[in-house]
Amino acid sequence: MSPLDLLVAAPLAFMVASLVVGRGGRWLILAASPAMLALSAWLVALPPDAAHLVGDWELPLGILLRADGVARLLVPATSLCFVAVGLYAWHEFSPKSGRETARAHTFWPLLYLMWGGSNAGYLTTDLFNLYVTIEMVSLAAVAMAAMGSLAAGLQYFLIALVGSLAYLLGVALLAAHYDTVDATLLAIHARPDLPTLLAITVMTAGLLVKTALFPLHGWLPPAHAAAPAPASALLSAVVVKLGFVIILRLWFEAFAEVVRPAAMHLLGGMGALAILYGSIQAIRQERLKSLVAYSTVAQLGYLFLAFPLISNAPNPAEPWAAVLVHAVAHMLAKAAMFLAAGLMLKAVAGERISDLAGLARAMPLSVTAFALAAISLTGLPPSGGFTAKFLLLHAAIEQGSVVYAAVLVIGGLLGAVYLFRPLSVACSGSAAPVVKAEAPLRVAAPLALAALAVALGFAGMMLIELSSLSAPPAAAGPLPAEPGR
Amino acid sequence: MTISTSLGHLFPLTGAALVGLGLFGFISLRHPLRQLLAVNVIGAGIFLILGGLGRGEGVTDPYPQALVITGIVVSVALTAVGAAMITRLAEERRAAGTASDQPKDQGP
Amino acid sequence: MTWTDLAVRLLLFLGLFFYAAGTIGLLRFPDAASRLHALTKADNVGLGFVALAAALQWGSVAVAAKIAAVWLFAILAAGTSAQLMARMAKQEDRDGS
Amino acid sequence: MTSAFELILCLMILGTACVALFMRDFLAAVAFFVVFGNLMGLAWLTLGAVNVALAEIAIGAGVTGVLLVLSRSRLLALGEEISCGPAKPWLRLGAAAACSVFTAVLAAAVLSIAPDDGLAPVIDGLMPLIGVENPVTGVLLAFRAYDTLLESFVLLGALVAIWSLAAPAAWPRAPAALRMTDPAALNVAGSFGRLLLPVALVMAAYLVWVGSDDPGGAFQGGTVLAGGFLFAAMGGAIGLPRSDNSALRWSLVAGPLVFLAIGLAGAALGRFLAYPEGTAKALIVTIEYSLALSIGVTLALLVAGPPATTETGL
Repeated sequence: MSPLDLLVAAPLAFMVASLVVGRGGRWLILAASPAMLALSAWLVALPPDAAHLVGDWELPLGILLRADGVARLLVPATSLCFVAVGLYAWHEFSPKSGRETARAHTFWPLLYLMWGGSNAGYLTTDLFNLYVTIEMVSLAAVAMAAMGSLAAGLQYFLIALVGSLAYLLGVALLAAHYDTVDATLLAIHARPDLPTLLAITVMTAGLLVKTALFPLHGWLPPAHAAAPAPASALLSAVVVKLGFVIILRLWFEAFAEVVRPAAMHLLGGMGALAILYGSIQAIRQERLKSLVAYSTVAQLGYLFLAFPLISNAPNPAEPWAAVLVHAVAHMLAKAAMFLAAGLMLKAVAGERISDLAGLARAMPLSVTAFALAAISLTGLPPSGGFTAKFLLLHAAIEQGSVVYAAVLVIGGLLGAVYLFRPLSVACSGSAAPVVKAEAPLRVAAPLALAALAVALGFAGMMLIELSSLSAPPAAAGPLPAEPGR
Repeated sequence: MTISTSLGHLFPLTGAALVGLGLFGFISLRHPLRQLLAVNVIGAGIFLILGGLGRGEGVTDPYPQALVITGIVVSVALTAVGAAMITRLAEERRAAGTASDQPKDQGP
Repeated sequence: MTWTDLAVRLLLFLGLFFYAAGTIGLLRFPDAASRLHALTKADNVGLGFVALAAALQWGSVAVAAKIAAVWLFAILAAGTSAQLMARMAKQEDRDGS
Repeated sequence: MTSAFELILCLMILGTACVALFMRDFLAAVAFFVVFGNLMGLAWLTLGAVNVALAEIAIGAGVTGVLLVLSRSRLLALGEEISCGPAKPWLRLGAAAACSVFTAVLAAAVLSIAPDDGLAPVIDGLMPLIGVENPVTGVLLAFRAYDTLLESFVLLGALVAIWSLAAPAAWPRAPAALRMTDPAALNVAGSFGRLLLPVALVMAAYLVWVGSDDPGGAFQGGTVLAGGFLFAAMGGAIGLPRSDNSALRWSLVAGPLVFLAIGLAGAALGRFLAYPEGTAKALIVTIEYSLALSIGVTLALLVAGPPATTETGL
């Protein structure tokens, strides 16, 4: 037994169980949460080179599972998000006054499908296997988005479909060209010829659509803003990360020798534009959930801004750690923010930011959760977001990339502007609106996630150590990268 | 390029043309059900590229064959979800239309 | 060329002839009922000849039995769908007039 | 001779695809799509990929075609036109130009890859270890069984996703009935459906059984089963089950569950999804039968759609 298998098998088993149990399906989260957190901890504690072939079938035919730094950081973070969302959703997706709804019933198997799919995606090195995991995650994501707005869900579905086909086309070209689709083997064999370059291009384009990098972000704000709060949290925190991680695998592992610096700057430039555009759009939003959704567009930009910084760095381990810490911090903070926003909007029965007036007095814990998440998202110390953005800024200044450094600073300022607004409204006014008390579990879930996002800053060293398990080799010299101490 | 090598590429080239054709259909067609059909044409093209390039002396490599079968099953599952979403959306629009006679728009 | 080969070719030719006739009927006949008539009847005979040719070519009783089963089901399916389509066409005529 | 046939086949594939995409009448378009799928199946036969040909014709052409026709008639019943709706001319022109360039690049990339069966020798070398003869089954259920396991959950997840779309009042009822409304038509379809269902059962079992050594397998067998279910439902020979029916739930999860359990048993003995020596064939056949059952039921319900309040048929 190994957590590499169980982290995928367990959620799928819970999916089956929730379908068979029927009405009581929501109770399973109480068993799934500790089990998955324990498995995630086991994964982190595995020896550094832990990897094995499924069924012991050798490459190039078989499928390799591996616990690299990316997986060791993102799998536990994903599990934390799912646990918090699951506990939060426990009340929301339950039979209402004795009657069960389709939504309350199907949310649980979809949650487990998404959980198993994203874990499978982080752990495998096989590009075709990744295609299947992408579809597992997308399928659940589309269904969850459609719970809010069917129109936005359909738009998301069609775009995600073309994105996965573009990815599949790339996989087909690679499979025909190299007779393998394993990233570790492609890293050895890949040549910069037309089929390979075309494959990288279409795969990256397809994944960028799914990750909603500006200017391919159009589908994200409507879908993420309209969905029920737990679904929004999963969509914004977990789903978009899988596409990003696969791009990371393609560009820095499988095709590290093939990708040109100009392409890195193209992605970096798109990331920079995403930060500016997403932030400005977020400032202009009147509705709270749209603001948070546009903040996702902006925050995803940081992940791609890091690409040229990693490839140019004399010591890539530092920006590499930064991008992974940012992914983890954003995951926790964004999930917390959507959950807290869901509670706040439900309490005031509105959706506009102006509806929140005086809420800080009525629901101090939820507003605190929102504020803590905002601290991490804007990158204020001592949060995880701060660690990530500081490392990125450091790398940008070290390399003399004035533009990227400027975007990082401006993005932080704009982030402060758009996140300060709902908080200042919530703290304004003298009269506290009367709101119904929420179940403690629902209040605790976002608070815990947001607190974790902030506390990540204290665990910076540990995260950087973990990320170095899969850092790309230094561009400048043949020496393997050392974690930035 | 001799005639024989270009004929060896006949099926994958047809697949490439199908991908282009389907992509054009997806962009230029407005109705989602037609777009869904276009997506299926793109998928068939990709599978033909993959399978056609796995053609050896006499037999076709079982490895791409297995990938294609997996792909076909995934694509029918997605097509079914898409078709269900399209019909449900039409039902909702109809229900909203009888109530307010306005198409439902939930964008921000 | 052996006698079997000759027979197979003859049967294939006959099958194709009936298929062609069915297709021409489908294109040329004026209304739904006669089109269906051309399509199902001629094509089923055509398929029968092609199936016979295939069975002869293979020369095994087991394969011939399978081919016969295929032919039988093709006829059943064609008959059923023709019935359903004819009813639909009739319905539409009634609705139209 | 052979190449002339292949050339004509490819031209017909492209032609039918064009018609299917751009024909004004959507029903005719779907008819051409089904023809397109069958021609694709012929192409796979020409390539010697009988397994894929079966899957393409049954799933790619058959199930997808039924899905599209059914969606069309449901949309028409709701008064929605499935317009050909050409977008603005400049968009069309731009799209045509962009797609032509993309196709040219893709074609160039395809031409620079030499067709070969690179992994066939590797697979041939491994086949004796698992005791089945069909190499495609070997790849699907042994060497890359992990893909297939996850894929079976994609299929299950698709059905759950469709269920999640059900209107609040409809849960957990059965999907909108597929039975024909015209009594005479129902009679015709019913007698065929009653005949076909048992045949489909036998046929599915046969396809799965031969699948270990000859072309066939769980997906092909499952699709035949789904076809039998669907036709019987259209003819009113069987009704569609409610979504909370526990027998239905068990038959939906049977395949994925057995697959997962065997995989985990392998993990307990050594490696996830590894088959202990000598048991491979028995385990593969067990997985295939349970998968075929689940695939058949799942595909039929995927076509039927989400639970509905209305009882109207076709």
